Amino acid sequence: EDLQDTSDMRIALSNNYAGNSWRQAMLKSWEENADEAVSAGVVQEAPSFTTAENQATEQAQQLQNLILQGYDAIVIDAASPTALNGTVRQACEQGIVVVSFDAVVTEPCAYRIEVDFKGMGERQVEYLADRLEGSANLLEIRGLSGTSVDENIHAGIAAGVEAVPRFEIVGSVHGDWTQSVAQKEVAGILPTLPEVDAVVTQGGDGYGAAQAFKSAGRDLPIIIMGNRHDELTWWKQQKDANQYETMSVSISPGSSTFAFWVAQQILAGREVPKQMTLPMLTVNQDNLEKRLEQTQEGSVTNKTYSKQEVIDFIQQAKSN
Amino acid sequence: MDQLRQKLGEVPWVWSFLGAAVMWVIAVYVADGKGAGDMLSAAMSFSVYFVIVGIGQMFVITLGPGNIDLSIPANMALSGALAMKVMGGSDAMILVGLLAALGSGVAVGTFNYGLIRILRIPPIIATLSASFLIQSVAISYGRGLRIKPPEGLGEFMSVQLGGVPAIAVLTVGLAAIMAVVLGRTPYGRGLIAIGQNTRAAWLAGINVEVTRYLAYTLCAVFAGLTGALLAAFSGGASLNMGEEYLLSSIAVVVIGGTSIAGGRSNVPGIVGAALFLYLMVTMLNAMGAGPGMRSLMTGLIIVGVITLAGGETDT
Amino acid sequence: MREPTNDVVELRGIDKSFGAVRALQQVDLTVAAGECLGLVGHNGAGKSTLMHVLAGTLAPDRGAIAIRGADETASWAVSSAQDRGVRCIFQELSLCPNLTVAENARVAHAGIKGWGWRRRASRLIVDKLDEIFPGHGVKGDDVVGDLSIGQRQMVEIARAFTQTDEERLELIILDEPTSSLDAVSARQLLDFVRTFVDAGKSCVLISHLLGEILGYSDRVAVMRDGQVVANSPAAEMSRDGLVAAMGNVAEAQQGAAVRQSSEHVRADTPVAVEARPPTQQDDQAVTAHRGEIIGLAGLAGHGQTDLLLQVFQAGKRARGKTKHTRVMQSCALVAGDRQSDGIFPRWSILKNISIRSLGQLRRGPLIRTAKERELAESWRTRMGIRTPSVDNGILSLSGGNQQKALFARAFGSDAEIVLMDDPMRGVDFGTKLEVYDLIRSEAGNGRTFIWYTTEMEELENCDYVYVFRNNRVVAGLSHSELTEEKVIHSSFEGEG
Amino acid sequence: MLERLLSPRFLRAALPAIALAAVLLPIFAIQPRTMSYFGLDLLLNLAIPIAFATLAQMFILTVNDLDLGIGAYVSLVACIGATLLNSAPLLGVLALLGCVAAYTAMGVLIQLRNLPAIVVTLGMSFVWSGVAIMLLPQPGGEAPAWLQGIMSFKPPGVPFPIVAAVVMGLVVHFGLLRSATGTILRGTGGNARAVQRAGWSLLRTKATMYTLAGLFGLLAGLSLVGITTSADANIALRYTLLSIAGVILGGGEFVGGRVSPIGAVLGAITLTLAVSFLSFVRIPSEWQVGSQGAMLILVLAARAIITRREGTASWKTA
Ligand SMILES: Nc1ncnc2c1ncn2[C@@H]1O[C@H](COP(=O)(O)OP(=O)(O)OP(=O)(O)O)[C@@H](O)[C@H]1O
Ligand SMILES: Nc1ncnc2c1ncn2[C@@H]1O[C@H](COP(=O)(O)OP(=O)(O)OP(=O)(O)O)[C@@H](O)[C@H]1O
Ligand SMILES: [Mg+2]
Ligand SMILES: [Mg+2]
Repeated sequence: EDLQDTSDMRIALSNNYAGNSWRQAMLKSWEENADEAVSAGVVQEAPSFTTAENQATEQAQQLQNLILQGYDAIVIDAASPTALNGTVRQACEQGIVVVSFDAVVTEPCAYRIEVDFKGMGERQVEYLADRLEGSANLLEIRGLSGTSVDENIHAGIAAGVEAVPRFEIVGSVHGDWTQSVAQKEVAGILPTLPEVDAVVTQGGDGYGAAQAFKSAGRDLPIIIMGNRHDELTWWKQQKDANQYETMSVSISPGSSTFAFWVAQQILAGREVPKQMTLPMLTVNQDNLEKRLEQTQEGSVTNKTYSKQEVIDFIQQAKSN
Repeated sequence: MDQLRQKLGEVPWVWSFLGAAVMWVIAVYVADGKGAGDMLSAAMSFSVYFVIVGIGQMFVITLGPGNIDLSIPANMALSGALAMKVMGGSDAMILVGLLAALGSGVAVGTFNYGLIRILRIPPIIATLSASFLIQSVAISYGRGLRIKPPEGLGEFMSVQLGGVPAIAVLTVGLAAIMAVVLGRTPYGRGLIAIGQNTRAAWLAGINVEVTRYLAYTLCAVFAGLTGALLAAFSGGASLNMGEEYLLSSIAVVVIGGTSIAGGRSNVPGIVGAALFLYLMVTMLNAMGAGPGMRSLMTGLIIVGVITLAGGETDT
Repeated sequence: MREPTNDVVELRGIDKSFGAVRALQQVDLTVAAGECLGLVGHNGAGKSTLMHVLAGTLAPDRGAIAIRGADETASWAVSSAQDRGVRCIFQELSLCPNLTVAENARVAHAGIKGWGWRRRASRLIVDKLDEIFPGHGVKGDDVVGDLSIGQRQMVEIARAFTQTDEERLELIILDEPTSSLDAVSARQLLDFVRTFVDAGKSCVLISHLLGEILGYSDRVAVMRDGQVVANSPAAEMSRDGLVAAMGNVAEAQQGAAVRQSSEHVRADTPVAVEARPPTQQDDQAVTAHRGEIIGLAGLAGHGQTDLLLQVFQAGKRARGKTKHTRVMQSCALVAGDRQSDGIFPRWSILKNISIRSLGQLRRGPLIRTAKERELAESWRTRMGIRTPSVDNGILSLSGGNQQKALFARAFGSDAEIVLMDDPMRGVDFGTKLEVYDLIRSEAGNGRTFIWYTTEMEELENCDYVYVFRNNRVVAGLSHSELTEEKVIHSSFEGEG
Repeated sequence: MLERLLSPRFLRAALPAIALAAVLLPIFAIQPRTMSYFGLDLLLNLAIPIAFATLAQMFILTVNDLDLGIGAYVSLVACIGATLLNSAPLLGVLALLGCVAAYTAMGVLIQLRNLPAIVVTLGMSFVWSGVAIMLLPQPGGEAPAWLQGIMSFKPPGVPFPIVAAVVMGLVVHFGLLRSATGTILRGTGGNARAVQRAGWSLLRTKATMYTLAGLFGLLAGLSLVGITTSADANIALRYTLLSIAGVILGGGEFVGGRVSPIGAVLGAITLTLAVSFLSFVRIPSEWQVGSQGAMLILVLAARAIITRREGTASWKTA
């Protein structure tokens, strides 16, 4: 059904970081999917490339090498939305299809599979507004400073709190998206804070925050969870023990498979919108058990996409 | 005044404790007197890891210019994963798991030293390259999966005796032992001598290479231990849990008064510096400083403290 | 020798203290044009400190400095000293080891710059080297760090004597310039100093070799405990007079320094060290029997230090063996190049002394600090190290006293074999005699010494002497065969 | 002649070039397209900012200090380049001058108070990062068109990165290694006291070296943002370690004022290539990071052979 045969085409994944479970799951999803696609003769090959250090400069270098190797399409999880633009443009000029996902690039010639990070922040506050009555104190755990994802989620949270005047953010720390750091920072600021009613996070920091509250001997606030297995497990334990209620929002590492199929479809001649927004992966009180079951121990909740799903998604996006 | 300076010059570590105390007072003031004690116990329980890693790094730094171990973060990730996997969540395996972490430390240290000695690669680059390899081993071994620590160990890590974390007490004990090793054993003396003048040390009969080997291994073993403990404390090992220790391990050593030029070391200073760095972040967080401001202030405070503490007494 | 006519420099009432140590007390000193002033004194007498004041590198606590009669006290600093033509060759190395010989010349002479400065600098310094030390073997683009200590000393000396067109040169201070030179180069230097002075310039010469002082200076000043205690024309001074003025206890032994022959030792005692230079072609080797004092002679840089290192390295091995070397007992080494081979600059005197003995000072894993102090204190007294406290930093010691601490390190250890790498550099006359005695009595107790020296009179202390040339042993002389002519003859003509 | 070519001293001087060849030739072999003008341009243009940063680090190492803040500083400059310099050029230029002045001040402070440079620069790295985050809370900005223009300049015949590398290597080589003033600067690293006793001001040398480091850090930041066209506050953090490694790989040493500008430039290029070399070969993803380490080790292992030979040679003259 593809307009063009892509069986002799090559797609590369350019990745800038492999140092956490989300990226590991993302790479694994890519590889499994690529292996299948290659053995089914959909593409010739689809290797992934990871740089040793999480830096835009190094990824730019890597991209330039991929250009030199003549890949037909390059899928990017970018270290910076803008710092790769120069190189991405060079790729486009060479006729290479560039698809960015997760952390997208702003260069107009590239396709963007976005996640609504700002919405993710707003969503958390909306959920809390439903749950909490009266005025409430919020603690915000932010990510790595100077990055766009951090700024966007933060902006969403700030906008959300603006809209709900009875909420106040009483403290804010940077957890660097690393659980041990989040735990350390939260433990440090807690003694200086009044009662905290809820913790808004960027995903992955929930368990660390919970630990910090526990060792400080504080009452557990509503902590918005991320997608890690240990966060969900902890939540489940609390739920079973004392009906603890919260929610989890996250991005699926399987978005790499989505990006793969988008790239393949473009190569196959399908018209694809330059920009698409993937839905957030949410876990709530009801589907917690099911989600937990599907998640490999120690990994993160995931959803991978099949070719057909992606085609449907594209159709829908086009018709909107 | 000069005399006071000289006295303080003999105990350069007081500056880091002084700095820590000032940060604490300001933080308590900003928080309207709330949580003074809790802040200290949090500082103690989190400083532990910086202290242990810092002591190891200090042994390496003492060897003289150019000696720095950059493989600490990867090493922590690997040994943390190894320990958690070996323990497999069972209390009975805690000791075995810790031993595995130490063993992986020994292996990493030996590898680092091998690169430095056999391939003559300058330590900074050798340990940097090693860290990439170790990280790959950690990835392929742990697959980025997070394994929970045994209940018992996790609980032990947060046991407190009247607000003082038990692990902090143990760490102070370890620091005291290492201070004695450095100051009162032939090994420590040899290490410091090498830092001042390797050739003279060799000619004074010191086994230069054995000493260096032990320093790198000790550093790696301490990093390995920290990896296991931190994984236990934070509910599991993760690939990136060591990242912040790259620069911090150097920072606690030099802020603690150890001479980067080698030949002068200071164990108590590391404890003070770890507390100082932690309480400084607490203070800035309590003040509600934004990320940029916080970073800026951190830098200015570090430079300010080191300027006040004065420089090296000799060159 | 002529009478001083007019004074180039005049120091009046100079005081300088380092903490509790009064290094200089009310020192007066003048140097006239066309005069070579010899300056002697025991280790730590204050000679180097006084010269630092004169060169502008140390500010005195009190006192006045006048140049050609004009008072310069207020503005005296390195740059004004240079402007007035006062230059100093310091006791410690003042070359940059990472730079070439020519570049080091540039560092000392601000005037060498602009296009072609390298060529000019190189020519300037090499010409001067040729003039002072014919056959020096140094090239302008040699990196200083690669030179032997003797060559470095030559470069430093030549550099101080070079003069660009716009520079003034009135007075040169030589602080123990010959301590790292072999006898031949030392003689070359001293001869050059005479021509320099005879041309109307001035010079201050510091040395512990009284023969050099008496033979080459016009006037001699003697320092003792920070004061000038004697100052008169060299012609009126005798060796004994100098020794007496310096206040040396050992003066009585002077002249009795010749050692009793002890050739019997060779036959009766087991071999302690056997070492063959790797490039040796015949089967000649350096052999030391237990209790012997073996001398290594020859010109500087002909393989003596390498042989000591070779022995030392073998001694570190568990089995005491390497390809060309056999060492039966443990070794300690007394470094001669104390800056690069000896001292630990950040440590106290105490720790510098005890480092070689930590093993024997141990109880369990810990060093017994009381024992350690005992060791250091006892050797401070035995070596006469001049310091208020062994807890002071090693750099607070004068050069000669640092050297004594290195002796203390080796002698205080349990090593059975002591290797000495021209170890008397900068040690004063009286102490030397004491150390000779000490070495002899230790040898009597069964210690073995291998002693590289550039001074003929020290060889007199040895039971057996090996002469080196081109990294090979070219002659072995027993005590009874030893004469200066034989040593010099072998040093120069041993083989191509 | 052959003997001279094989002498340890020559080999050591040639080592950076050998290392570079060891990385470059396999790349050429695997992917012949890289040998073209276009290929070399792509392969090497990101080495320009790294080479500048490496030279900046080299100035600091020359006087026996270590700069742990150069990466953050380059990031800050890039942020200024992508914001102020574009929106308010005058202010931007002033800010950049201020950055260099801050480096000078840092050198003065370190010298006057005799502070350990490593702590001061580490502390300052937080300052640079802080200002950069305040300036550019999230990635973005746009480098001025003229800057982008310079960095995408296509000179006839030889790709721009090669021209730039040659020029900067030679300029610094002549400035630091051959000039009369450079001699004093290096001498300070070799024996500061000797230089001082010869009447030179150590304060001035330190200030000069730090100013030069600030200046080259500035060039690194601007050239980087010229290539990437926009910046973020963390964009060059890894330059800190990379620059140290580059200097060392280029034959520099941590103490003693022994440095080689040309070596440093070659070292920087080699490291850049060593990192990207691996995207030309197929390696399982979990071992990709590790193989970069293995690459570095291989490149540096050549030293072992040469220094070992030299070790036996210097034994004689010791
Ligand atoms: N001749 C020498 N002069 C100065 N330093 C030396 C010399 N030879 C070796 N070294 C230094 O000492 C180190 C060897 O240290 P070590 O004390 O282990 O030597 P060793 O015991 O003689 O050798 P090994 O035990 O390997 O046979 C070398 O790396 C070098 O840095
Ligand atoms: N920087 C210093 N700090 C403390 N004491 C010092 C310092 N420099 C010199 N002294 C002391 O001043 C005294 C004079 O030292 P000086 O170096 O002038 O002796 P000297 O006559 O040159 O001896 P030598 O013959 O051994 O070279 C000594 O007691 C020495 O310990
Ligand atoms: Mg050994
Ligand atoms: Mg002296």
